[in-house]
Amino acid sequence: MEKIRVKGFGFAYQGGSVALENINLSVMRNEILGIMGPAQSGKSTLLRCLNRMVDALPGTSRKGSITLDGADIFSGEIDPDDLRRRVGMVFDVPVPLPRSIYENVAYGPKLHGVRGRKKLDELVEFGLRSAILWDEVKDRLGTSALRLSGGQQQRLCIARTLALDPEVILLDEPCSGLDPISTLKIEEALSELKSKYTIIIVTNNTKQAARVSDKAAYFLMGELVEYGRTKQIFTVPRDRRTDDYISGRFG
Amino acid sequence: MIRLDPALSQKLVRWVLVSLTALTVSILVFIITYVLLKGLPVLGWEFLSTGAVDAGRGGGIFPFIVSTVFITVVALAIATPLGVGTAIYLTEYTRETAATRVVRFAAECLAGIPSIILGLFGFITFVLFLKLGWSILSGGLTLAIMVLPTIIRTSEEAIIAVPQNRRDVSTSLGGTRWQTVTRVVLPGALPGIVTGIMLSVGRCIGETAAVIFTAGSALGTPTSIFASGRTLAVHFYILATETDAFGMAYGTAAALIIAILTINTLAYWMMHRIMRKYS
Amino acid sequence: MEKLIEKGLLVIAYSSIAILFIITFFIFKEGLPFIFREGLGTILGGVEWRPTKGEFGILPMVVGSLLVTGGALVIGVPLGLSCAVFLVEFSKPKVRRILKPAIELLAGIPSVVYGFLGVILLVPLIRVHLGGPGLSLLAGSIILGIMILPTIISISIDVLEAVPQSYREGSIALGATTTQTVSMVVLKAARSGIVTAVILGMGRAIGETMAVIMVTGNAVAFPGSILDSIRTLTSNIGIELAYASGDHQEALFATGVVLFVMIMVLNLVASMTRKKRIR
Amino acid sequence: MFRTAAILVFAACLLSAAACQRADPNAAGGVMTVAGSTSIQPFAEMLAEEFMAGHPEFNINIQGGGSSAGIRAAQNGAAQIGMSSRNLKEKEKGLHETAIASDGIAVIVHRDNPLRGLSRAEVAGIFAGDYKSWKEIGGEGGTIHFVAREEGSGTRGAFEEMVMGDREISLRALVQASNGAVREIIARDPASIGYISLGLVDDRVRALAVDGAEATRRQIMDGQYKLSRPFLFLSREEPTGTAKAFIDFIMGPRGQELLSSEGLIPGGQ
Repeated sequence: MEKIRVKGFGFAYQGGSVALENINLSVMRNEILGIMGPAQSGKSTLLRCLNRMVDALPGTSRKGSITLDGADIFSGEIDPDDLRRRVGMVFDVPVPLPRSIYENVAYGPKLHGVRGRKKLDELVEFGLRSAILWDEVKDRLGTSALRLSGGQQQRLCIARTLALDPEVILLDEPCSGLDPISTLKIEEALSELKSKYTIIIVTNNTKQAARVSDKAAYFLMGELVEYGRTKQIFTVPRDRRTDDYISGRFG
Repeated sequence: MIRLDPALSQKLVRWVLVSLTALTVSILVFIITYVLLKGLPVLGWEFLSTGAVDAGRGGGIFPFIVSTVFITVVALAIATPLGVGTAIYLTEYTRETAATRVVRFAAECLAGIPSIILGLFGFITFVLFLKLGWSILSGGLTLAIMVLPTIIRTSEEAIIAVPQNRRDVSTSLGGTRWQTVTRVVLPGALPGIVTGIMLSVGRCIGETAAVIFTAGSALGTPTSIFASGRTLAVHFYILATETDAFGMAYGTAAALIIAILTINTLAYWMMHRIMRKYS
Repeated sequence: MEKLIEKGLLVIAYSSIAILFIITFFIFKEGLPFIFREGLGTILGGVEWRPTKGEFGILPMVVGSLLVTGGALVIGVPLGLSCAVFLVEFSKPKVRRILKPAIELLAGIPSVVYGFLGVILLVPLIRVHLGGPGLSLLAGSIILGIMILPTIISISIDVLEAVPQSYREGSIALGATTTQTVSMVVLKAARSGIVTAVILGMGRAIGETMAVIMVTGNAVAFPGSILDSIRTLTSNIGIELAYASGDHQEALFATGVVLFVMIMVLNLVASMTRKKRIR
Repeated sequence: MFRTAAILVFAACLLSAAACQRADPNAAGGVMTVAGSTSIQPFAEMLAEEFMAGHPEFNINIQGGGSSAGIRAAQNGAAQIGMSSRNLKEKEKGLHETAIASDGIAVIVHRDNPLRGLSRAEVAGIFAGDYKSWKEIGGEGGTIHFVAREEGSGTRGAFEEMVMGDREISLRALVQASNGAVREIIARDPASIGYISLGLVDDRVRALAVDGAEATRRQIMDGQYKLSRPFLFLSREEPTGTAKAFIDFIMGPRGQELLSSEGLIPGGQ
């Protein structure tokens, strides 16, 4: 079943610099889409369009449409704050808020009016367990999140997103600053999460895309060069530029 | 013209700079130590806790401490929400446009207006036009205008220093702009904002020209914000110019200086800590 | 709700413009009709100030303000700049780390305290050793010169620190001494910033009231020497506002208008030099 | 445009709301304001201090502002009692007046100045700037530093009326904004001369004899020393309540004794 459909989508920043041009792709429910591409290829821009984080920027323009469960996310009937609850996001560098571990995970639910210690406790535990962090931190939920290691912080960020029980999770190069073991733990978490959520992960690590994603897309300079099943892209890419990139000849 | 040997001129310049610096620093150190040495012996519990006798030539400064605290509280109760609100609007709710530049320029101009002009304004507007009379309220309103630019500027700097990605996190979790401001931005900016407020407290305590024409110089302890009150600085000015009660004057000056230096030192200490945290 | 908050913040932000506007409005409303009635020429060009007898010349006060501010700069700028140059270019960083905040703290000492020490210590010194009444242009210049030191030093230090280290290294690599580097490279690069520091110091000096009232003697005449008494625009308001009524009060507001315009021009220049520097 | 207007209206509302909440000073138990002449102010403060010590149920608030402001405050009711240290002009008449005391104006010099007296014309000459040096009027020392009160002050007004006549005080005069400030300058500068309330003269300055009459209360009461003026308490109507109690106290034996001990001439005489 189709969760997200991007149709003829284009996006330009202030001053008319085009970041995305005529993008067409769709993501099924419980599927992981891996988006690859070099810096400035527009992959992060697409991610930030999917939950309307670009709203805050001045002077942007866009074409085409993005639908979530068939509803245009840019139309008036969708409230951006509600959209962001449904479409969670994890950033490239872990950004724990300067609060306790507990408060970090409970932050989202509290924003949306969840009250009551018991309910919050449940959500925090659920988030941390889903992000495979619970066992490491369950005895020190009250300590500052800033004391966690980089990998733990990133999983905390995932837990924070999950505590809102979103439908889609966007991850923007979530492992870019992490060591291999932490990366592995996050990938492990992702494959478990797939059963419940739709996931889009931006990565410039082609191997990671190959490992975790069901579908893959390759972006270059705002253009969607190739899009298809991960297996197909990594074995028989149709475009030579994709081939160059995944075989490391890019540049 | 004689050409000096570079090594010699280096020595000469260094010597001149050292002596000028020494002069500058010793002038400033002298001012504080002189006032404290003369004033501290007067500054006892008795002096702090009793009212003035014989128009200030005897007794203590208790009513003036009360007036000073009242006026400062009124000033900041008005200036803090206005100043922090303005800073939030300028940093979080708009982008740099002609309108925000006008607001900033207005704040800058406001900062440059001499306090006597503010006194003149407060006198004609609050005391006469609004018929508030010489009162704690008139004085507090005038001082609020005086410290508003300081609070706007320090709050703006503190808010800007909060890392952008924290705002992104809050937004990405579905937080509205106001939720993001209250739960992420303001807690992060709080030490900076408090620093600005403390510096403003220092200015309120030390101000004379803006207060003397708006709050008056009544000797008693003010009982409401509509009563006139004499602040420490005004009391000191009157003692210093109109009497020979130098002991009382030095005592009052010492109280003023100790209060202001303590508050400002705390403010700078906090600012230093914030700067270290972010750099 | 969110919209409401945004509107509220907008109102708050624009109220700071409104305050500036209201201040300007009230001061001009009281002062301008009088200026039109008497003629700008007779006020600005007149040398007789007898407001209870219908003579409203403020030229001596304009001159007094300019002279005492000039005097303050003559004393404050060399001292302050030397101090800043020494601390940034010649001293150990540790010395600077202690002295800079200490000097900035002194900006918080109330102006009445400076004025009092001027009256008690400086004025008798001038009277006994140099002659005249002691209450003089010289006393005013010295006290104001000291008062603007913290402003000038602190901004100059910031400006000098902002000069890229590579400039200094480049100069020293060519065999220049520290002195030559400072005078030919660093000060040149920091020039517009130092101008800003001086203008801000000037703003503080021209706007100061209480300390000036205490030490300058307040005679409304052109001084024949630096030992003669002067009156500034600010003192004129400060001394006479309490008693003035009718035309006299309006004349004081006219004085305020003149002072206000002078300060605004100064602000404009300061903000222009600052912008130029950023560019 | 609309936006600016809305903001101004908002600001105005805030301010007027604040104004409306102002306590009514005429209400029972409220604060009574006495405002006006700064020459009378220190004495009024002292009297109020003493009065309230005996009657803690009253609350009196003394303000300066000058004689003219005091007269206006009494006329428009901004103060229950206005204080004036000069006689009312024709167009100011119509207020209820109580002369609580009269005050001499003393021409003072430094304690060490050997000069003992001057004629009124000489004093006028000094303040008009005719004499440069003390020697020119039979004194000792160099340049004369003469200190006047500022324009608008009651003391200056009285001095101009009684001493200067139609001459003008020179613009070269040093100017101070209170009698106390003038005294402090004279007390420190041996070459200076000024004029203040007789009541504020202390042993650091010397009051000169004018036209041969010593500046003492005796001489004023006898009509020999001519430089004197009344201290008036003014009210719109016959004083009642707190105002009446305060004035009664001042005019009673204790009040008059206090004024007398401060160097003033009691109002009853």
